[in-house]
Amino acid sequence: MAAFSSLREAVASLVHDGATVAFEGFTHLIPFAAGHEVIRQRRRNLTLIRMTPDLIYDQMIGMGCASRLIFSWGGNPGVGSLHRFRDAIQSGWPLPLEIEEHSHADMAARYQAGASGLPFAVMRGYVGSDLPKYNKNIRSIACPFTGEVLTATPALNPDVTVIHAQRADRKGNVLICGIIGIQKEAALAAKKVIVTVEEIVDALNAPVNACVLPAWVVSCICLVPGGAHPSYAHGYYKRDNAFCKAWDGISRERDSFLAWMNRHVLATADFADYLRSIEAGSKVSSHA
Amino acid sequence: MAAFSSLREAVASLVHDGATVAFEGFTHLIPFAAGHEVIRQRRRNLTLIRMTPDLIYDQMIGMGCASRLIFSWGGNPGVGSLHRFRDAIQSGWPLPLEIEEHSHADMAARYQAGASGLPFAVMRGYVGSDLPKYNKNIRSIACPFTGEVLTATPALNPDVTVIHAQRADRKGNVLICGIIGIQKEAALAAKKVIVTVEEIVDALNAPVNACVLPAWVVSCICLVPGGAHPSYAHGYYKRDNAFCKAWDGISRERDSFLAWMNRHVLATADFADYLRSIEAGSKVSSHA
Amino acid sequence: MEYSPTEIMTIAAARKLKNGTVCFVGIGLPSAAANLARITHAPEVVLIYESGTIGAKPDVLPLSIGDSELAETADTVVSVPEIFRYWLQGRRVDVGFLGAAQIDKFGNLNTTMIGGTYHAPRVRLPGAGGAPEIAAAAKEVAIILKHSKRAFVEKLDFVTSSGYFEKANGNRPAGVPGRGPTTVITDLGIIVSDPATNELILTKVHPGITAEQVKEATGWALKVAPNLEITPRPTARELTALRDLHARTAEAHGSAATAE
Amino acid sequence: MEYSPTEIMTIAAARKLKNGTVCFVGIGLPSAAANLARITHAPEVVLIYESGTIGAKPDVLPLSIGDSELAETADTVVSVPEIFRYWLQGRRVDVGFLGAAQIDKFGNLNTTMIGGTYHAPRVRLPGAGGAPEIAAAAKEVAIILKHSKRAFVEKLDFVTSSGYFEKANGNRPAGVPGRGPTTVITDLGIIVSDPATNELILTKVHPGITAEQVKEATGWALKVAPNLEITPRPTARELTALRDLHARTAEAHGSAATAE
Repeated sequence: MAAFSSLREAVASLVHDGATVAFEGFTHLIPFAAGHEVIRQRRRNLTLIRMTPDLIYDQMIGMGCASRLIFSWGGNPGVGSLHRFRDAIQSGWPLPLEIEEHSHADMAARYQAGASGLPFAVMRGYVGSDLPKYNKNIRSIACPFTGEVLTATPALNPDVTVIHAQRADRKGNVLICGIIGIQKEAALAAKKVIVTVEEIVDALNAPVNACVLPAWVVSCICLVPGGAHPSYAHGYYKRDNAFCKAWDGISRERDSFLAWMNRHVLATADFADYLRSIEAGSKVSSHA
Repeated sequence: MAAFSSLREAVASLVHDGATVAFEGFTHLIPFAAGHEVIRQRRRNLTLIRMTPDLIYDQMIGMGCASRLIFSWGGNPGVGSLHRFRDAIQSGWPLPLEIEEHSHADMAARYQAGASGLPFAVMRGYVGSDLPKYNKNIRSIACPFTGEVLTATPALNPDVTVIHAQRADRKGNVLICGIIGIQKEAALAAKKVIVTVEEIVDALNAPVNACVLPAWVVSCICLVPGGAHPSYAHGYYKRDNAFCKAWDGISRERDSFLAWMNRHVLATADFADYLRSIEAGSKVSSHA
Repeated sequence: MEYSPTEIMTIAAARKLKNGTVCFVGIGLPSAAANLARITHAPEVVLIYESGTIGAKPDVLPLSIGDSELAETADTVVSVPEIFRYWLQGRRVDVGFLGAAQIDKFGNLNTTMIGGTYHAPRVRLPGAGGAPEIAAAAKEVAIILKHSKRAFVEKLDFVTSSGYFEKANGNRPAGVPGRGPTTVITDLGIIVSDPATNELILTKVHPGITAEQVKEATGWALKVAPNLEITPRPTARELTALRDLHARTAEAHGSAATAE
Repeated sequence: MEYSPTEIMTIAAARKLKNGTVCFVGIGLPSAAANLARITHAPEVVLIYESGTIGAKPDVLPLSIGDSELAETADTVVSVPEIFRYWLQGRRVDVGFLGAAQIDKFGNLNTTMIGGTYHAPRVRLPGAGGAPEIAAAAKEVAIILKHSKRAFVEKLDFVTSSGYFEKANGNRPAGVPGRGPTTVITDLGIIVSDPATNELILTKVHPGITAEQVKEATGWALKVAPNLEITPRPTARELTALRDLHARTAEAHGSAATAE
């Protein structure tokens, strides 16, 4: 059953050094606040899973939290490269980063298998691609009826999945809406689930077939308004596109990156403090 | 792209003798009107697919439309036996009925595989059950990573899937809500899709993550208010429980069954006429 | 208060569910018992129906597994493939609540056919539904079934969903993560699987029922626990809640058929 | 009206989409072309983005594949596993619209790395994203890419998603239902795969561009169709629609970065 706690407590109690952690949110509802808290608590040696390791993982990788990355697309959407991600892979800075690389369709299927209690996923994938040459987790399987050969990959079952959602009710039921991405599967595939939310309400008022996580599959709920910044929260605030573009410059050099992270993440007490420090408070104020 | 037509035209043009047809709706939105139209047009030799062949298939089987049934649970929910289904299997009346029997979890997985363009589905199923002894479509498959042996069954890809939904907009986009069952998967697995709807509206006003079938995956949309009777349509009318209970008596004997079907289905011009004939018009009038 | 055999069976089954338990509910007696638990001692029990309703809190008992009351009162309603894959197969269910037509002493269940052959049965039953996977994936399974020699048989005509597979070694096979059928609640008593032998053993009789009566109604040589207990009598609160539930249900469905 | 090379590239790509075509859209130039088609000659084109938005009708171009404009204007928004399984792998996509960093003469694409080795690349690119399965499952694939010898190469540093697998027999392998990359639209012309050899052949040049210029910008010995045509000039309607779209986009996103 969901416990309500501060994000600091949730990360301290559930995200341990060496853990396998998925931060999900497919170009929407990206759990930046939780990523920052992991950086603040100086977690090390994490295996990070994420379909789209965009700015959030650029920050965590650049700050040395990760030793391994499982992913399918690593870029700054609509902007360009992730400089810290590239620096880690190309030059091993600040640490060597082992990578396990899949396609989006495969990562989605792997989370589904994990959520479904299956050891592997089946898909039509990678025909003619070089990726299977470098990834022993991409194998083949024959259909027992037609003999056709398809792709099999192992289920993903993170130790912890972290997501950001629009709201929870006081029992801890969580509503996710808009672009729901892979969050439900990532949450249900994990051993523990942390959800940061824009607000906690008396009644969810979720449409009958909405994407809802019942309280009893959530470990911790943390109230973090604006917690997806610079990503967006459908119905609450828009993406901070200016920040995403500015990140290209901030992150390009190691020094400017470290200076920014020190000032805005390590030197801030929490995400509200971070938002004040970058003067983004007005951008993430709720519409409500 | 969805065409709007009468149900008579839709069945005449898309449901042919010998076809494999799924009528879906899991204890909700059961497409009775379409089933009746198939009976009126005296289709023969159909392979009928349905997770829960309840009254609608009892009627179609008893009227000799089917030579084969693929299913997972055949009963009158909350009432008892399906007498026509039993008579066909136990005594071959009016025709021998070949059966292919699965579990619910398996049928759902088979429709998913069909909708996903995969030749087979993987599940944890049937351990210790006698069902695989009688069904060559239940096979095993080994996980390429763990070696664990799981169940594999072939994808379902009906020639035609028929469903009933709350409403369509004038472009032909369809909204299904409440207990959405297996309808989306059954529709996407099929070569052709017929949707009967309670009403056609200017704007669907569907919640962002609702269960919507875009117009371009639907073959025919037919306006049939009350078309799920005696099943129900969430937001429109309730199940006619009295009818479901009365069916036990109507269907128990061959003669009383045939008399009822002749009077209320074969002798009626369409579903509106049927509803008048059983005086159920008031039970299915829209709330709107 | 006086009570009927069906009432004590339903109440004894309801007591099996603790507050917060996640229960995958079959229709009929399991649903009555699960909802009775919810409106009495276990308000936070989570009821999942295979129609995709999670956290249903119906005010009246559903006639079918997919009644509108379930959807309207649920925390969320998901598709049927999702309920079986993410929620049942994903091992999120604490207790599967099942009925059956026949049961044997290892908790194997038959809901497929009786007599004749599979292809020409004397009595064709509805079939598997969700049972084989509920029996395997739920952390444990409770079965609610009226006692009779026709139902409690030495050998099933067909094994639809499996209990302990007639293996008396305390282990269930690979691919079966749950503990299997731990408890059978009947109108005469409660039968529990012996961890040592996997055989179902009578551990409780309902007030006024003797072990002899239960053995007489069982088609195999039913073993009786040395420390046989007596089920606590239904309380006035339990009986009133159950009867009110049935009365509301009868009124809503236009008949008394489910009240029994 | 005058136009830029990027403008004629985008407009030529937009023309590839017919009304009613179901298009799986990559971000950037493919998205600009697909939306231009929608607001000009193909109002009923169906745009699917891998973020799960089906039938998106954004008024401004999305910066990312999952902008709120896509969700707010879509006919429905489904989960990411659903979009890849039911919609792409389910073979419902007519045209996959892709970009890339490198392409070879058989339409194989590289978005993974350039130079060095896989584990120590000189330039690490974002990776596969949805491309390998889009390339295989879409009924056909159109690629939009600016012409340069760095991009149009004899040999890819890495095959991320496959075209014709360097097999010149007109058949694609089992498990690849689509026709593959039929068309590459560049800022210089249009290159189309020859059904006989599967090799990409220059069939159209944009006005004022010569075949020699295109060959010069291509890293392999580009073949030229005997009946080389000239792309029709962008119309005023097309150019105005494209420029208005970029202007709206720049205003909405607070910069002119996507307008180019």
